[in-house]
Amino acid sequence: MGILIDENTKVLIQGITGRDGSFHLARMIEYGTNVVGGVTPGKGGQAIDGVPVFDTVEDCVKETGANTSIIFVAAPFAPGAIRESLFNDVPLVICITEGIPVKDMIEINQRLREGGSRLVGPNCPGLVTVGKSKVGIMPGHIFEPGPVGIISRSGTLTYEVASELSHAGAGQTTVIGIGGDPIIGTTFIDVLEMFENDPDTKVVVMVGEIGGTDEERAAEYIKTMSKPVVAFISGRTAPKGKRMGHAGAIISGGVGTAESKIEALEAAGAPVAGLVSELVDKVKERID
Amino acid sequence: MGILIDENTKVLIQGITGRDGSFHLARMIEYGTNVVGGVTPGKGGQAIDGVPVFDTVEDCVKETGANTSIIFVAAPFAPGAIRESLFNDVPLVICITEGIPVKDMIEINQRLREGGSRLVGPNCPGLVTVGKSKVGIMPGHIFEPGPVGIISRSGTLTYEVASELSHAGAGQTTVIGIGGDPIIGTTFIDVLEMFENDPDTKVVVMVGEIGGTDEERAAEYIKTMSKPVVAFISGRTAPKGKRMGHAGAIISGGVGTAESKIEALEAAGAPVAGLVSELVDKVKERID
Amino acid sequence: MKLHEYQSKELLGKNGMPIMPGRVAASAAEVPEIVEEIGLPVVLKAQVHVGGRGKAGGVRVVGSMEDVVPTAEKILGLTIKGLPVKKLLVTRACDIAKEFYFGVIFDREKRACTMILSGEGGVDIEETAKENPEAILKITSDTRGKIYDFQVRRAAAAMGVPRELHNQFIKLALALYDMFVDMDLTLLEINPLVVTDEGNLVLVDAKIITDDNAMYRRKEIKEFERADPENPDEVKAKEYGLSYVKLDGNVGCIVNGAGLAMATMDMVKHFGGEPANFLDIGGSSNTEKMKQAMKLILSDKNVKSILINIFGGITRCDDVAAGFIGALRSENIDRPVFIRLSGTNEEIAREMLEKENISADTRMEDAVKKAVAVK
Amino acid sequence: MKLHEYQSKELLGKNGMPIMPGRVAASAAEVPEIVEEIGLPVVLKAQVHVGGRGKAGGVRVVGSMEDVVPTAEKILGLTIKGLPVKKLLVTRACDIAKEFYFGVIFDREKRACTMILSGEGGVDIEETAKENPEAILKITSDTRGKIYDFQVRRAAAAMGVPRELHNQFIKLALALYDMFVDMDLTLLEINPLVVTDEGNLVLVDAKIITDDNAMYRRKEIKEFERADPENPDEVKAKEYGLSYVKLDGNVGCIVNGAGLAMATMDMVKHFGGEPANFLDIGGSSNTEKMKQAMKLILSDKNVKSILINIFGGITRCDDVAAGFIGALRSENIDRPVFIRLSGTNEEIAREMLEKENISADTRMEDAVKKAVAVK
Repeated sequence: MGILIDENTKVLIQGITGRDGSFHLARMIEYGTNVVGGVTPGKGGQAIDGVPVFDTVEDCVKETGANTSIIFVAAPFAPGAIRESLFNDVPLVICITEGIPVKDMIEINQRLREGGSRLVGPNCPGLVTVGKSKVGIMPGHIFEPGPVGIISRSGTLTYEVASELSHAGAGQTTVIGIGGDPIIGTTFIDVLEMFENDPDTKVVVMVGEIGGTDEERAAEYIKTMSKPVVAFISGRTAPKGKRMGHAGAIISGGVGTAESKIEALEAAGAPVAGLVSELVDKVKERID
Repeated sequence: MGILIDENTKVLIQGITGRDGSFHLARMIEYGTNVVGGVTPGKGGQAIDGVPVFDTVEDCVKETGANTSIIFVAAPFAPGAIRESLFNDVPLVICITEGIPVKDMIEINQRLREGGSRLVGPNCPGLVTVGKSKVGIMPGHIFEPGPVGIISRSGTLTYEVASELSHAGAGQTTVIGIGGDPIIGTTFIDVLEMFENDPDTKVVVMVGEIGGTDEERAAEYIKTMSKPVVAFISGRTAPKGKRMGHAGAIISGGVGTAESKIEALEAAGAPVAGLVSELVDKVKERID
Repeated sequence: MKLHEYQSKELLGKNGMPIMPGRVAASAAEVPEIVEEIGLPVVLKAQVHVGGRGKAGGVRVVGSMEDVVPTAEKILGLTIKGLPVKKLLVTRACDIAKEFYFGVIFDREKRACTMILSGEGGVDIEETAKENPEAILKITSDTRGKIYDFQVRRAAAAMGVPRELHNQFIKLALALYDMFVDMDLTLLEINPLVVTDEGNLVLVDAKIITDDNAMYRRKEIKEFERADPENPDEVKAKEYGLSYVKLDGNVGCIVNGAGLAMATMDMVKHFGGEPANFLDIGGSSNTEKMKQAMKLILSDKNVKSILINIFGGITRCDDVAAGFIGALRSENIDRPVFIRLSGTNEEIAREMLEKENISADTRMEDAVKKAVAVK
Repeated sequence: MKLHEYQSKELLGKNGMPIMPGRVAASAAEVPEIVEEIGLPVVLKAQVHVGGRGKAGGVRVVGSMEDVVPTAEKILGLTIKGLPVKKLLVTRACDIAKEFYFGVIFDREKRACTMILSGEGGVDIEETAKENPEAILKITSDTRGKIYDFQVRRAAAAMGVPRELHNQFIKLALALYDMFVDMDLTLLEINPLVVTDEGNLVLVDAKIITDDNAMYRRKEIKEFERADPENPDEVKAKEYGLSYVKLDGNVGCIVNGAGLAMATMDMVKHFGGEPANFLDIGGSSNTEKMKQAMKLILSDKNVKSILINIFGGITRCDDVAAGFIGALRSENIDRPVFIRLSGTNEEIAREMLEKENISADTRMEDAVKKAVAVK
């Protein structure tokens, strides 16, 4: 099982002819992902690693039946690439690109509420359902099959966590990085719910960080879950961020610190680890 | 009964302090309409004919419980006035103002699809549920109570028809002018359905004119109705309108003429009169 | 409001769209100077608001300087479908490798804007639409009023825009679309949009219709109308808030409301008359409007009788009466007038008219029959 | 990016907002000329990115010419909360009849923009928010990203804007909101926004923070940062795509990814060390980035050991290795470096490093412990 992607996932890559797009095309194929096509406007008709390139998402979807899109397009053009996938009702869109302005994401968030597609990211590493499909930039060799579902706001810290869990014999169902930007398409709660409903996932690992209140909100949901959740919060020792004027204080009212997140999660029954090794121990306890 | 408005309708007038707003406030009160408040930005706190004036629709609705708004605001500001009523979820909004640009109405039409309010108009005479409430600019004395529901795209032609029907002893339930603009909030079909469901309405009169295809679409609905519909189409002898380039021909493909409307309506079982006197005869036949 | 081709191109040029250099001329004598400026060969195009200019000899390519004045004179001497040619657009000719059709229109059925594209540009586009509809591509704006680059990209490929011009074409199509929206147009038609031998996109003919209701915020376009009206009487009427269309009959009609105005014309015809015009004085009348309406009708020498048909709603009968009485004082009303008044403030109006010994009917049919009876 | 007050006001002025005339000065000697230009009385304001300038003596009103230079010298001699005052904004003083608070902020929770207004303007606004929350009005943009005049009109009445200024206030608030959106700001704060004795609205203090991600399309704002950076090292780092925050410790950290970088700092602390910085080289590395990161860390004299912690995903380990080897050649690396490499192209990277006789750990904890051990 696992969540969101599996062996039936047909992937199209937006920005397939770019440096990152073409590199990770090869890595995804290597992992066994079913990459069926790619899109680079103006380069339709080519093929790259045997994968056909199209001018538009519509052409690609019509020709290949792609049902998942991954975006490697540079930040100024990434909002347009997301819009194109949403416009064509691609059910799952994963945006790797970092550096998309908040203004664009406010608008895209609105489109997501109106339409039926799911966006993961932006500024995320994508996801892998171990042994079945990898749609993202994670190094494939660090994952092992097993009963742990991982959700993370971070990229490389996710690899760190997955890798250490694999070393310790605690393999994974699906590992997903939801991205660290202020506005993201898929939140902790969305994924927690999917893991709660996934029969193969026995323990959930949630990797958060300081800023925003998504962890605090997730804690509310965790209270209702039947499966154990173990959390990790990075940035405990980070210096306080830059103040957003008086307005920031008026709006946020002091939430979003490491302390507030840890408190909320522990109150919800999810222990919070300070080191990855500690996290691994807690997960192992809950598997056994 | 009747449709859309009755003795429980609480009316607020947007543009109450203007020439037309204040004039028709008096005419509506005269008719017995329950006008509870008015809005003119910057003039809140006054009273006019005993009706309190507010700065915003929100203030007015909160204070008075108004559930219907009628707009007498000049065309450049009318779209803003409609938006304000929609934003505040006023269930029924009647826009008398003529001359609103198409661009504004495209946007407002989209808002109507998203929200729960109904707009009648713009560029319409409003409506009257005979003997109960008049929310509009129609001369009140021409209506008589009776079993005929009237829907019209026209303003003064509606008065002509209602007045002649009253003279002939064929009184009305509700008379509504939906407006003649290319984009209107409430269409023939919407109103036909309401009359079909109104127990007091026995015969429906539909007054159309050349241009657009609303009459043709209404004909499709009329086929499914249990009540008799008698139609009138003005502009049979009008010279052909100005061509909208090749694009107009490509988009419309020849519908919208008097002939196409008459043909569609007669095929749907609704006789089409050429003179008002003829219309009156056909209605009388169907009442008896 | 319909713009002349030369006005449409001026607007397109100001908005950075690719048009050939050129200027308008009102006499053959002005043309050589323009040709000096823009260079040969040139195209001389009659500026009249009708189709089929080319077939009527109103569009000619001139390759040598000596042919310029004679050709210009020839075109300025034409009358095309009843319209005398008063102006001439002189524009640099461009070679044409391929022709496309491009249009944006306010799409009443969809309550949106629709872009229409075809690889089969040129005069026969309507024929193509009927016989080969799949050669016509349509893109309708979405719930946000937008059309997207990826939509135009697909169309560009389907309609055969050369691949190396795709990006240029998309940029141009979206810029034209933005202009359509920003300028409150209801039609923007480029036919043909051409690819030149050098691989550039050029807008060769252009038709623009504007949204009259938006002219209060489009002063720059309103200026065009003032400068060179399609029909001076109609434009003047519009300035007073009157909606006027001249026709060939002899019963002058002044009515409030378009629906009632049309029904009045239908009734005039029914009783054997011929309306001289459509004239809607609109809602929220004032006395000045009515006076101007009378002036307009009186200036039409075909008019034998005048029919005033008013059913007051937002229009108040007393305003109409006051306007009519004003006209009575200032104008020479030399033809019989038949008035019908009903509705808002009818009683006040009747009193006012009675003082002037004018009677008014209550029912429309009565007044119409009287007006038609005048021969 | 946070703009200085004088930059914020320049931007506001360019956008037609009502600010008092004024200019920035870097020395007391420049001030008299500015005062001549704008007239007395003036306010001299220290340009430092901290709150509490007023209490620290960084804001002074000067009413006579002879006091101008001495006061300017006094302010330019201050250090406020550790920051030396290098620049001074000289601005015409304005009388104040009433003070308001006005802000627009990107509201992360609502995924929208929120306008914040209060009749209780001035320094104690946060206090007001806590103790008298109903004095703070919030308007959040709707699904179209819009805020409407009628919303601001209600707020204006509620916060006590004089009635005759309502229209002026609404226009200003919506213009500021539009500027916030158009210029890709994440904070625009006016505190106070004042009504003068003559009944004009003036923006007296202004704070602007921009969306760094949007600076590619906001060149005019990017210029401000170049001209007068808050922290030159951080700005330089940003130019190379590095995210750098200087701290007080002695373990220099180079990490890819913000989460991993924070976890690395947490671990450094856990094992008894103190991080000298936060440095995220970001995704999609290139060799130049790594070289610049090394340069930046080496320039910090507090650094005793350097910890490079890379888990390759979109960042490829071989790019990092190549960058490090490049730095090895061009820089004088005089402090011990501990490298941890895992992930994408790890094997290639290890081979490259081995050729230079450099070993790299596989696990983060090992490298962190070694770096912390250096004293």
